Amino acid sequence: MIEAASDIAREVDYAIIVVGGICAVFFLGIVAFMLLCIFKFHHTKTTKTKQIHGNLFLEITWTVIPTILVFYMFWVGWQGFNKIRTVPDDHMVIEVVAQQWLWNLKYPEEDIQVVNNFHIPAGVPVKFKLTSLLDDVLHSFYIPAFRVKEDCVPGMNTYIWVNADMPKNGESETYNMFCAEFCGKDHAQMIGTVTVDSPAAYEKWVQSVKAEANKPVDMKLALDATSPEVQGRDGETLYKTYCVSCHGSTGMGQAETMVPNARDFTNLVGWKQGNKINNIYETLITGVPGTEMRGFTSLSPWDRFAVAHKVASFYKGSGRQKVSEAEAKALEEKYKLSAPYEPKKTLAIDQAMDLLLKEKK
Amino acid sequence: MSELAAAEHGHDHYDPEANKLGFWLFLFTELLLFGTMFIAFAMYQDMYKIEFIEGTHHQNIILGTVNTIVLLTSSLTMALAIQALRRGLKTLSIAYMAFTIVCSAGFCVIKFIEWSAKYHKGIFLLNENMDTLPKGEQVYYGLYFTMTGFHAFHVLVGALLIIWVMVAVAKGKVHAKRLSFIDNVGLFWHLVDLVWIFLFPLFYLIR
Amino acid sequence: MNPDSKNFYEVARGLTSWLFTTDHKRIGILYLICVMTFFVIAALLGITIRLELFSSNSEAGGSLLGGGEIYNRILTLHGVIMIFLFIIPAIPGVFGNFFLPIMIGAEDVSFPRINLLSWYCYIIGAALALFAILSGAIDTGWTFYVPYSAKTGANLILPLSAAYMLGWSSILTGINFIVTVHRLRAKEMKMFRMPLFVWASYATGWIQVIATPVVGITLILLLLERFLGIGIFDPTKGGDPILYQHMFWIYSHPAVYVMVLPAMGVVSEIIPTFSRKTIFGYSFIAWSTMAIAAIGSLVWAHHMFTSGMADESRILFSFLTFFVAVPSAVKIFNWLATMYKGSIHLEPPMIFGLIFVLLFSIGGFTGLMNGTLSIDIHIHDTAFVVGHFHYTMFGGVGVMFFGALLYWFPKMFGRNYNKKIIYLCGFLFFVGFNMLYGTMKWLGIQGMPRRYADYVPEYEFWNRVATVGSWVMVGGLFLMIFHLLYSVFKGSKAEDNPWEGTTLEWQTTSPPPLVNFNEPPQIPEKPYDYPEEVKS
Amino acid sequence: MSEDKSEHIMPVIGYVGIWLCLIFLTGVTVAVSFVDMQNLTLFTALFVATIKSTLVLLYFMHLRHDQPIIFYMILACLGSYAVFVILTYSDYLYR
Repeated sequence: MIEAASDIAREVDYAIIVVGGICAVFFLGIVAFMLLCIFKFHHTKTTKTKQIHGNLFLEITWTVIPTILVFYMFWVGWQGFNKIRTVPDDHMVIEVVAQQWLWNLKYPEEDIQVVNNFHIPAGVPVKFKLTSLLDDVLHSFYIPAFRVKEDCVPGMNTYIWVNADMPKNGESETYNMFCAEFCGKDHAQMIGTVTVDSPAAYEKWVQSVKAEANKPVDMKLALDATSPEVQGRDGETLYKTYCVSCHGSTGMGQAETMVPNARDFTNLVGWKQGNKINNIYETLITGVPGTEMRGFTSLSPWDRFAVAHKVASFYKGSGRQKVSEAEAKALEEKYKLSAPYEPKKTLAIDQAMDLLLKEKK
Repeated sequence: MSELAAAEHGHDHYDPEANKLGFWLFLFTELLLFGTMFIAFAMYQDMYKIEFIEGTHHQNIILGTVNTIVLLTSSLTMALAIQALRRGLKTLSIAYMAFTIVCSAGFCVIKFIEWSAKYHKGIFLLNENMDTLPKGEQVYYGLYFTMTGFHAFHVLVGALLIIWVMVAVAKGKVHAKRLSFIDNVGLFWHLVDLVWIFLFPLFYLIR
Repeated sequence: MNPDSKNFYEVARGLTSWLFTTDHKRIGILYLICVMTFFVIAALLGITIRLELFSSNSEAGGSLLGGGEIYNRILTLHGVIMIFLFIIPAIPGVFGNFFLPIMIGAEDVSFPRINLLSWYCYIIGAALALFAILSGAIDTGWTFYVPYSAKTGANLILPLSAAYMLGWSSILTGINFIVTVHRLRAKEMKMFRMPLFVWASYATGWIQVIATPVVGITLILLLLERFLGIGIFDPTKGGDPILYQHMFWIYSHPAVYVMVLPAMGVVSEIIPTFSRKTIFGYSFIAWSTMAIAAIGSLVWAHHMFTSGMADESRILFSFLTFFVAVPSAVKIFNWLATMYKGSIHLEPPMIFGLIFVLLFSIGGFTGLMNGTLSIDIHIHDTAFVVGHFHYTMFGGVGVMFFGALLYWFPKMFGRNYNKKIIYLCGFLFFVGFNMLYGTMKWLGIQGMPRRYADYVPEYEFWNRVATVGSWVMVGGLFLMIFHLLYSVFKGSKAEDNPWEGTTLEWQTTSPPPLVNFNEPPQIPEKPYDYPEEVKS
Repeated sequence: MSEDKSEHIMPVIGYVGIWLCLIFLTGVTVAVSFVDMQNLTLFTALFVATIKSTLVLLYFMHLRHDQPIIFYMILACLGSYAVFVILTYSDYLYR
């Protein structure tokens, strides 16, 4: 059995052992009786038969006993289920918005957003509020180590919760997280990791994510693909997380990945929202209305620039126009890129969803 | 039994009870086909009570009522056509059926008027105007067009079947001793009526 | 036996005599040819899936199909073909058609021409499905869940209309069976003298009639959603994706009983025959058949325990689900009791009957684990469910399809097969099957999600075991299919009653004449009437 | 097999009577719909529709004079349908 990393996981394992145990006993009984009959009453041993048409007492017995046992199994499952569905009051919340094919995780209390790989503190009940983008498809949030799973349904809110054990090494421990509901081409790649941290390690992680996400942007450096600030962000990996499933590893889009209408980055013709770095930057926020291209709001500004440069790098010619001063200024002002960090109010999950959709329209 | 010369069609003997039983089983599938759509209607009605009432207010209740009466009348004449044939009155039976077909045509015309009125108001499938309506109302109209569309399709099929029976009666293939065909078409027509009996209040009267 | 009586193959020859036949036996044979063909196709697709999963993509050359796109299409085709073109029509279409009328002493079904029509519906559905394969196939999984199925770029109209036509084929067969049982029983054949296979087919007929239209209209609504945007399943317009799941499973859960009940019926024939002993608790088995049909229609939402459905509803459906286990358990106990104090002949059909009892019990027991709410939250949508499903559907229905074929083979074709080869095939099948699907269950408990084209490296070892198992299993099956095909033409001539069966089909010649019986059959007081002293 | 029983033939006046009942009930249900009854609206509409459909089933579709088996079959069919509705509703009621 895989590692059980919470009380609920152990509860589920217990149920598996109880139900599986009862079943195993019955199954062995069936096999034993069958073998007994085969050997004892084989036609080479006996040609005398006893024509028994039935026995009411036996019939009732073996109707009633299984009935009682399945009631018991139901009860075991129900008890476990109640624990799985009852969230303790003093929980923290993580909002999960699934989309093809990645997980956006938002920590309203900490005011941070991450994608796919996330951390939770040990010993604190964490409630995951789940949904998919309104015009996306079904996904299912599944962490085997905690034995919990629930579908992310567009237009609906569902939840699960976990209370993770303290990591064995006292610091942090990482488990797999999967999408369990079939969601299309990269269903099998829609996986992430959950890292259970000790409180200190968790605090450290939150601070590092915050620092990353809120680093003020210097437009000059951001627009220069060769600047160390852009180079330092791993554009290659970010591209793999966000873009590769539709646009392909060579940026050829439709030609490479069978996703209809996916943009080919290797030529400059026909970009609906412009092909300059600032245009790409904005498209990464807003998506392209009427297409499968979505906005990726959980990217930090610097990371977004790194992705934009990576996308631009697929075109090898020299036809791409430079971003003018005025355009750079406009972008900076529109998204307040150079402003220092201020904690912002967080949106409720359904508001955020509606906003995301509105942005798309 | 051992007469082999009787080729395969030799098995085919007339068994009205079997025909009736078989046709009823077929009607069950029709009932459940509409029934499933009624399940969808019921669940969405529960989710979007206000929007559904709003949708109802846009229906033309007079046309709906007239249509109900037309369909009920056609049901009556169909039943009378069968009763007439059972008594051996062939011409009367055909006349009743002709009237039934007129009624079904009337029903379709009225339905068409209703749909085109909606179409001109911009309430129709694939119409961009639909996207501006509240969520529940879009579902209401989606269900309205689907369910009444399916029902109208059944009316058309029923009318064609009645024409077929009329021809068979005229040719003498269906007569007082061999009623299965007309009986079953009658059952089908009443089923179409039955479905409308529920469609009408759900789409027009829950205000 | 009347020497100049021709069997039903000989009364007419030529392609048209088959394509326009209304003889239930010939229609049964037509079905047999079709379902076998599609079984082989779908089994090959299944092998392809296993090959892709032989190694994790993180290794060099790990991906055979180049990622999810093609894998998903193959996975969907495997499901659609196996479900709609093989398992659902297999036993009712082939053996129900062939033997139901004979077993109740009738000349044919009530509506022979509609019976032929049902085969044509099947053929049209099959043609549409094949056409869908050629036009690129769909990638939604056989459940066609919205909103993905309403959004995917693949061409959905062909497979959906295929499923719709196959639904009609199934309904027409069901109607025919119900009416035939009610109207065409021979005079002394009372309801409670009918062989249990007839009972099973009757119950199946009811599920087909009541449940199939639900999925029919659901698929039509899905098509309308795609092409006319009616919004019933579209969340952006206020639709509810979970309603689709309800409507889909209202049919598709009872559909597993459409598949499994006839298989249970066949086991109820085979076990008494090869134990030379009357069935234990005839009426309990008959009633449990009807009970499964009835209760089986109430439990569909156990496919949706993690779908976001209301918690109360999950508890209710879990509770109801456990009740299906009881009549199934009653059947298994009755079969075992039938073997007790018999005189058991381990002929190939009996071996397959026992394999059924073993594999189906495992399937049923793991079904209990799926039904247990807390466990299901963990194992839902994992390889465990795939394993469970294949234990019941393949280990149950598939095995019994072949069991029925072995049992009635001499009657249908008038030929014998080589028993030793079949024993070997049975052994290979059993070993490979458990290696494949038993391993899948283990993987599921470890948390490997289903429908994954790739997996994290932890799961590699057991996936390899499963893939090797698939080779062993399919090797055994294909050997059997080829041998049976060979035996149809080259096997030695069969006797009229090689197994000393007591049901009516064994009273006629092998193969039967066109009108099924040359002399009126003797209807026994009890369907499985054996003397206390039997031949060795 | 074909035992053609001499079936009951209902007189024309009977059919017309049923038809009048149906028209009357249609009038009633339309009239009632203008009265504001809150939650009862749906219930009355369905109640009247049920009466109407029962009349159609029993008389136009001859259930009253047919073999009882068809009647039981319809009950089985409607029963399973009712179960489908109730169990599906159990989800929507609590969600």
